Amino acid sequence: MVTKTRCTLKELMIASASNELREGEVVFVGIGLPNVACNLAVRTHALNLTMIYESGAVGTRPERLPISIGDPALVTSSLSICSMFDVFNYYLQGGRIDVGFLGGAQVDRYGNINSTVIGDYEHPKVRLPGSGGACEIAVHAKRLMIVTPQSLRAFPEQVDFVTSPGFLQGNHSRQKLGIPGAGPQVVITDKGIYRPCPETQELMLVSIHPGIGLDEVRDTLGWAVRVASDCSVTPEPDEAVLQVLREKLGSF
Amino acid sequence: MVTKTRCTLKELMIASASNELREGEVVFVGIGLPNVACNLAVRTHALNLTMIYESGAVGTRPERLPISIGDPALVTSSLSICSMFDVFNYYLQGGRIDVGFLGGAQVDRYGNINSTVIGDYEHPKVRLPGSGGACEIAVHAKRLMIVTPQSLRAFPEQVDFVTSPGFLQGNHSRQKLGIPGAGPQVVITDKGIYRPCPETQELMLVSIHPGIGLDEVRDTLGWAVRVASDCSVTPEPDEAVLQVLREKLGSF
Amino acid sequence: MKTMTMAEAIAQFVSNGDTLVIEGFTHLICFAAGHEIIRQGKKHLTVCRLTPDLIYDQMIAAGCVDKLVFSWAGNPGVGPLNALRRAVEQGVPHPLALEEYSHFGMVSRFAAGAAHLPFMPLEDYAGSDLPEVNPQIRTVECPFTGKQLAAVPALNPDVTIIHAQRADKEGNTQVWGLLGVQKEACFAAKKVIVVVEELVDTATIRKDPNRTLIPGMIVDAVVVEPFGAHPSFAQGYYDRDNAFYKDYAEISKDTASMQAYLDEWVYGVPDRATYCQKLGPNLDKLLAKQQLCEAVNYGY
Amino acid sequence: MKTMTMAEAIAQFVSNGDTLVIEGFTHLICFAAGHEIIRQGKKHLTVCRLTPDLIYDQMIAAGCVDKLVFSWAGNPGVGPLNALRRAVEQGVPHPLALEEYSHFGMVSRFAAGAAHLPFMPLEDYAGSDLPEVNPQIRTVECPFTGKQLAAVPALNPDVTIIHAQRADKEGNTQVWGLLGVQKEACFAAKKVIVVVEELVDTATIRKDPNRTLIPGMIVDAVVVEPFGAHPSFAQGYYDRDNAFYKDYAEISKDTASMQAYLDEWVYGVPDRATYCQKLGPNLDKLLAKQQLCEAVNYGY
Repeated sequence: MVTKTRCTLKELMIASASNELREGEVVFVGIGLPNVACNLAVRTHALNLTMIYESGAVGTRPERLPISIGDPALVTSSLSICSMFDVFNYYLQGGRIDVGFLGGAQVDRYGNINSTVIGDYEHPKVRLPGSGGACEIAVHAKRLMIVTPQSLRAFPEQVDFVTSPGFLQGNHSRQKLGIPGAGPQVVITDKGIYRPCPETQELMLVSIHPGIGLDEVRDTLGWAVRVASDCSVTPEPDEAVLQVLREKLGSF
Repeated sequence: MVTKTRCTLKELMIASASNELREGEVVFVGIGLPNVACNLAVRTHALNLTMIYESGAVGTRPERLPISIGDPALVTSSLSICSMFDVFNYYLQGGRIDVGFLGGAQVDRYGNINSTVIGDYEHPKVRLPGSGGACEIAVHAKRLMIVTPQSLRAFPEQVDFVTSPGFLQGNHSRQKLGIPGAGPQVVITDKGIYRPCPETQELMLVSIHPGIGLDEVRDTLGWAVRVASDCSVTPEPDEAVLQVLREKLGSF
Repeated sequence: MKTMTMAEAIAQFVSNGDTLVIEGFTHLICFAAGHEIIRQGKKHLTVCRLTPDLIYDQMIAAGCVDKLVFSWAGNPGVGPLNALRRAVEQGVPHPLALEEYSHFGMVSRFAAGAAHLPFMPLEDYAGSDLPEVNPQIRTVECPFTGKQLAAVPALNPDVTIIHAQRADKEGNTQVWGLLGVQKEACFAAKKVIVVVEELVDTATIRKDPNRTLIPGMIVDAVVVEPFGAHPSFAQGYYDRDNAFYKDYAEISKDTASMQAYLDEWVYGVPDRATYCQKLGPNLDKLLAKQQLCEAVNYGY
Repeated sequence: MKTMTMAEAIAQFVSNGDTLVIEGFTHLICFAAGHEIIRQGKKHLTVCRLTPDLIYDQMIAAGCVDKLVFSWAGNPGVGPLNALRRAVEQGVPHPLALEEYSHFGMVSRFAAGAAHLPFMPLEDYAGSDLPEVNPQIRTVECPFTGKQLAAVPALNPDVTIIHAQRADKEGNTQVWGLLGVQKEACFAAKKVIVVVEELVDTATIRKDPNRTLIPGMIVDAVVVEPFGAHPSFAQGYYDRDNAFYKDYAEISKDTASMQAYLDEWVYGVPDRATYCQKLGPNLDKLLAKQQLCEAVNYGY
């Protein structure tokens, strides 16, 4: 099954992530694809999205796509610049963030994220950058979005190390621990889109990208994924959205 | 014994308090006579005194004597304005304050201060303003100075309520509680000057103001005060100091 | 757009029985909001503030307040708050419950509230009698050193009202000069009303984002009320009316004189604009001289 | 007067075995200080920072560092820190101990250190494996609600070094743009070195006291070092050298290429001024455009 699409899979990931953001929400923006998705959303359907970067830029409208999380272009267009003490204490822990946005080297069946090590912690096969703000974003954001390319290595049944809690072992184990945020509500990969099952919190395939076959989805996931009964094909972005993405934010 | 003095007792209190401040120190300035004493010190012998007001003015050099602890004249000449969160956490609790400066409705034999109630707490004879920053200044300033007019009512053997800890019951009881600051090192009244006995921490008369008799001191103190063997007469301020006080800071 | 009149903001966001904060440490105390609360006859409020001063005293005299949470209650440099004393000592106009901390304790309570922590540790109160009369001052053991520290509970008001120099219509609020504990008091609150001297374009805010103390995203109402802090002051706008603070000892000396003041200056005026007209030239004398800071470069 | 050269400041205030912090979150990272530490051959340092980046990577490659305390170690948007990985995975040039938190944990550690509290509570780490590999992440029970919270210990470095836009000769330091965790890292430290783009009169500082992030009273040395943050940036002075960050993947790819870089750009220059001359026109391209904020009135 190969379908001719108007956009690349990366563009589809970005546009799908952007679509998840609702007008007026407060989003904690991570670098990479989340950064692009948020900057697309404020230029298309969510003009009043409040973007917060962990560097302390609040309500920013950068004229260029920020290259790093602490780009000077974030500053000159912000409504407020605050210290990182304030970002983590008053915005994030304070319960002011609607949406957190993370990637990660590994994401598992229950949406737990690993950005610390591949292999054993003391003798890692690969030493990754570590949590940064990911652990607390996963704990506190009212809902969490995960955007990351899919592969067997990146989507094991269980992550080697839980840097940032998803639904832990599922079956409301996250909720039982009293973690404030609702956890990952959507996982967007280059194959499809996943959402947690309301009962077990296991990630279920709810949308498959045009041109991707179910075998390809299954071959790049470390567990036997459930497919939602209403699983559909991911809609491609409108021409207008694509145009904004390509002209204002770059090639992906 | 009546001696003709060049200055009023209030001026003598102010000048004596000013003398206790050393060049280069960091002083947490309270309103009232401490405010005048600090503003005199920076205009005479302690040009590099860092004055901090609990309102957040750091290193200020007000051109007029501040009328309140949050006078706008404090702002326009400050090296830094910080939040009260910073004042209490990073400056005071952070151990950055050399000298704290307090008054109080009652001061007792061991330098404990009451600014909360006269009489019983639940059914007070007089309801006073309360601690403000006094309790934590008494806890954290490396050394504490107390400046307050002396009377039997104001200097009981034991305060009705300990708002701000001095030496508690003496005999190193303060030190045993692990309170960081060294406690009141000097008490300046309109009768004389007191310092704690190194063994018992009871306040001892170390200096008596010109024109004040020992009977007057004893009649206005709630306990039988010890007089230091080297108790002297408080020196009057130099003419130059008096001139600065009167011309720049007002009549007292 | 969150702009509205003071009457609308108080009617919409302040309810009988609320826990209310009007913060401001000497600087930027919103008397205009307190007067409107009195005019609207709000009742059974728990009012919290480090330094309840003249405006809380008036609210107590007017019968709005059931409980006061504070750390220093007085008319700074002048004397006691007379209505507060009448309420505490004689139960006039009705009894007033007190819950008291020190400044550091109150700051820590707001900081805990802002950070959504249930408590904040602090090194304080050792040897003081305050914990004996306030069971909300407790201790906590450090899990690293075993050291006993004081602990105070979070304070999360229903409404916080602050006064500021300027904001845009979404409530992005800039303040300079003394900052007090306003940021923490706003982040701790369920609802925030910002009262400003001037409404400015969002572009002005974005030109100097380091001056923004309160982000619009936590603000519910913006009230434009010039001289809304009088007799308190607004750096760059007007000085403190120190004469009024002194006169207040006489104004508040008994219930009759207090009532006369409220009748003339609060109930007798419909809003702050009328209050200002009534003050007339007395207000002009307080106007700030110009003392501009230098601009800094935000370019890259 | 606390002004001195970078060589003097590092020689006087940084000792072998120290716990050292060079803070800066993307903005205002003091590469000049890190290079001087390498030149002076400091050893056995414990270096702490939220985001150890290229300068800590170079210090690790040069053998200055025994232990790293951090929350995110990488070359942002580019890839891993290669010298760090060689040290951790292969023990080259020697083994490196790691102690890791999340950003919030590190921020809280600095805040506790600044406030002279032994610990700070935070709501974090529930469900995460981080506490299992770091015994310094513990729990504390709220004395009001019984709730279990995470707790991290205070971090009090021997020395903190920050870069800033400007200071006076006593170290009163003003910063605008991104502020990171510099204030807390400075107040937490026993000694503070401030490195600035420009030395200004104290009168300039007093004109806008709300911009002062670090008061001179906690500063031990002021080093005037234009472009001292390159390839990081200084808002209002120069942009980030993003090309260098990308090139660094290649520069640091093996010990030989890394050594060649250090030989040429660190050991091969006596100071930052020579480094800047050597960069020449590449530096000019980064110069900031002018985008001034508006002045505000501080008068009364």
